[in-house]
Amino acid sequence: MVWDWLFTYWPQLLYGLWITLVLLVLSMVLGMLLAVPIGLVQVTGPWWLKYPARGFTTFIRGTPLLIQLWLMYYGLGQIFPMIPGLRHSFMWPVLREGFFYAVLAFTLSTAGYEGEVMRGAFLGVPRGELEAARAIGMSPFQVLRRVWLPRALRLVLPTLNGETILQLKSTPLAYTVTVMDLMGATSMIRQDTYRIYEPLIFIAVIYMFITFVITKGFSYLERQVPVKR
Amino acid sequence: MTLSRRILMAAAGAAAMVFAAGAAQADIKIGLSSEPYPPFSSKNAAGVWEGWEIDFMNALCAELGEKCSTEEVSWDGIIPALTSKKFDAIIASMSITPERKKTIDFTDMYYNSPALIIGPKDGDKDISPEHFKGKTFGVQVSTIHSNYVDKYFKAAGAEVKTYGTEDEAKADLAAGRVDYVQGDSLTLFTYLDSDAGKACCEAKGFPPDDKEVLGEGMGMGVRKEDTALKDKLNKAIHALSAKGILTEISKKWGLDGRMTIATPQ
Amino acid sequence: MSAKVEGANGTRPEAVVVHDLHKTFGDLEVLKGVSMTAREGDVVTMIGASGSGKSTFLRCINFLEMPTQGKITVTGEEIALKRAHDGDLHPSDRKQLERIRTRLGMVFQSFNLWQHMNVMQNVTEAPVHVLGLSKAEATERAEALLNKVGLYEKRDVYPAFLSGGQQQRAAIARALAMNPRVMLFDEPTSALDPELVGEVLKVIRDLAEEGRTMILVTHEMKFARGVSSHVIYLHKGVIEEEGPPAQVFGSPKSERCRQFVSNSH
Amino acid sequence: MLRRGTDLGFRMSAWLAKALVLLSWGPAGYGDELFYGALRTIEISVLAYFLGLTIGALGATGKLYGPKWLKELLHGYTTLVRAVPELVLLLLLYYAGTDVVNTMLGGFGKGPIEVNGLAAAVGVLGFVQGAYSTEVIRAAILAIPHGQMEAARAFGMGGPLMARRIILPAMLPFAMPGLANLWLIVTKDSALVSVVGGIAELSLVTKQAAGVTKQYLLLYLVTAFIYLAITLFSNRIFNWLENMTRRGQRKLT
Repeated sequence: MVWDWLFTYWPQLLYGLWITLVLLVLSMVLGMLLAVPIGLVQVTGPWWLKYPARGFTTFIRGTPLLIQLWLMYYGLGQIFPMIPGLRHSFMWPVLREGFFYAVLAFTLSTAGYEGEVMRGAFLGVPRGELEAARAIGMSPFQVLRRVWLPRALRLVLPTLNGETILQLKSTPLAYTVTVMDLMGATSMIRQDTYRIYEPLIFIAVIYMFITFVITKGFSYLERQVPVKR
Repeated sequence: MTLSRRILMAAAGAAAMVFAAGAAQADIKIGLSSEPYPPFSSKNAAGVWEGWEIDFMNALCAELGEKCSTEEVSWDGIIPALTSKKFDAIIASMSITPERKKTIDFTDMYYNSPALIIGPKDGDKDISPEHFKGKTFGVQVSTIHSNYVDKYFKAAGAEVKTYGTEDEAKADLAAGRVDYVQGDSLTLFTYLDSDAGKACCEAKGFPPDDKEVLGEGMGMGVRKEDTALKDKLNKAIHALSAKGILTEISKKWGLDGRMTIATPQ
Repeated sequence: MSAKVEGANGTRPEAVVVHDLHKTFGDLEVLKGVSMTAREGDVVTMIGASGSGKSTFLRCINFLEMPTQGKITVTGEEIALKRAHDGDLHPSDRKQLERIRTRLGMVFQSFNLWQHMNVMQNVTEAPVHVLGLSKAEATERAEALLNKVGLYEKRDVYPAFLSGGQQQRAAIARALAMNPRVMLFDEPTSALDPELVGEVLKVIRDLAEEGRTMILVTHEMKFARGVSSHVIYLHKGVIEEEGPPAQVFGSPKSERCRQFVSNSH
Repeated sequence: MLRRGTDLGFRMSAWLAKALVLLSWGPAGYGDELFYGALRTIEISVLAYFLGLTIGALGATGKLYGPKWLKELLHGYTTLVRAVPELVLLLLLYYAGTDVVNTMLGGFGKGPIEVNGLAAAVGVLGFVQGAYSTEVIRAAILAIPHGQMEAARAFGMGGPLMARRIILPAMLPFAMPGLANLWLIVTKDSALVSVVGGIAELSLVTKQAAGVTKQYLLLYLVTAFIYLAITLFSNRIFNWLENMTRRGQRKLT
């Protein structure tokens, strides 16, 4: 085992770690924001929202994330040249980066999986508590905002830890679309040094460490919520 | 209960199969890169590998009088796969470079062709390093071109994106996500001749040679300790050249005169 | 609107008037035309076997259940209804419904406290967000009410850590915090362990003695007899017997009611 | 307006014709390649799944009834697999796996074997699956009503007999949803093998075809729907299986 490459490549690894974390946080936050309406309309929405939402979650959960990522990166990449003016628009600097597609793909993936979780959570809130809210004169939006949503979010909190870790474990796929995350940095090191195992073992340990920190963070969060369940 | 027993038995069977699968043997195992690299190697719509290098491999095995089997592996893992004995020799248009020689050994050069830079149709044909400041290069990961662009253009302020395959770099050039692609001239000319290539791109120029980075042509990668195999392969390569078979293959793929091939010795 | 004004004939004003209420679930007609009038200060108790429709009747008053036919007037304001696709009558003016509901304090069989809020938050939630009271006002009101139901010490505790009796008392405080004109109790003690029933009944009795208008669905016959001003015995969706408690419990005209009352002791 | 409409219509139908040729069966199209790629995907998944189940059954037994050192070891194994990305494990084990196997075989005095791409992929995916199956099966065994085990013991059943006659059938209904989920995971994880290359499973075939034809959108879309079809079909099978195991359980109790 040779570890001297660590001295040369630590800036790239550090930057890769940063990108990995940004990918994770962005896709989890944006994904959850999408997951709430996707879960909600499946429980209470009109059919023209319910069926698309159900189709979306089925598609996301039924296909590999890698294919989704490539579909977006290369599939959309194939379409973009056909849109006149896009290449000179202000959006292009973002649209040309693999990072954008990674965030997009991971966000939609989170939205699909968590949308299903949120659907269950919305259904899991006892009917009576919603009736109590309605009976006391709350408007439908207030019922959602004050009781249904916060209550559903509390219900998913214990599973969110595992979901975040699963999402973390998906982020290395981004390196297949030129994103220099931890995995991308490692890939570069492996190419440059021809060290087969060491860089991979190194980031395996880093991922374990991040997992550890996430778990600790969530158990702290859960301790702040004294609901006995 | 019968169901559960059946599941257990199937599981045991699966485990047995996994280990049995390791028993297949061949005289020489050749490692190919799983990425399409036309006109040297790509899988056609019939699902069959074809190209200059595939014909070369078949001729070589015939010359050796041995049975060859092939194993595909992704380009960025091809050297580790060789050293971990997944196969015995690499045929994947791999340039002989001092850097790679630290890890593996090579046969003599069997073909060589210059590097080329291509870019979008509009625009000039300036390929001086200063001109690339702020521009983005797309290259296949861990290739001589990747190293070359790093050494000359990244230093001059260009951004470099690496791809698992050269195809993806070309796709991104067409999509406008990179400004230039550097690669082997033969594969890039093949691309420029295709519909997709004609629509978007043109050749910008040949970057000045640097043997240290661009290497001395393509050789078959072998493990350092396999000197006997290396000698055997070398003899066969030169014999193919002497018999004119390499020229024949080049003609078949329309590459005759555009590439250097191994000498008869 | 000015329901406090005494009626022309000197009687107390009507708080809730239900006229000819029908409710069908699929093929099953649960309510077959039930009418009821509760004047200010009345304690109307609904009794009857399970499935007689008394809970459904109560839930129709604040439209947790949509009636199939009928008319409901709360504190002199008739609720505007329109027929929906499902065949039931739905309130046509959401704002009116929400306004009316703030005047009806509902207490459920299964408490239905919001589990993600502590007791204090449960009680101040609606006054702040529905009535628009300031946080300080709502807290002050809540503290007084929690004192009254004997839960002041538990104000920071989450519902999951309370006994059933404590939860139901908190739920009563939550309803009272809206300053409702009428309290609706839907079998408030049915989900409680026998030893916890007393503490809840005591709170309800105190409210009755204060002169609160209440409509109560219960199985506690002795309690109903002691606290009611008017008792309605419901059988299979129709009123079989009604009148002052002494009459319904003491000398019912209907044989069925007599049997029900005597069996329930 | 009209001209634009017909122009668009023409372009659409031209594109559709091209797509049909591209996806046709035979040497001109990729239909057959994609089909055999899908079969390969299923083959890898089935093998890896059952390897995972075997590991899981042994792992769960070890975690529940094994000696302390074994419990620790298995705990390390499941923790590792659940924390490290599949892709990292795949690359790591793909290259290191052969070395490890051969070192082990060397220890037993056996010669080195060649681990081919399929075996390596199945081995790695099975290794990952094994960790999750261990947890699923362990949880399912723990969910068996205590009385059933006690009754078996009271009737004098020994360990292996009890495992076969009582624990397995009683556990299956609890394990079924988790095991179904694992199957769906492995079919999707098998796409990762394309990053290593070497086995013509669905994702690699698609990647290669897209590289040659430049029809990224069409090919990846088609492939996505093939995976979706596999998932939806599997769901039906598992629903049926779940009903069957439940019926079995009802008969027993």
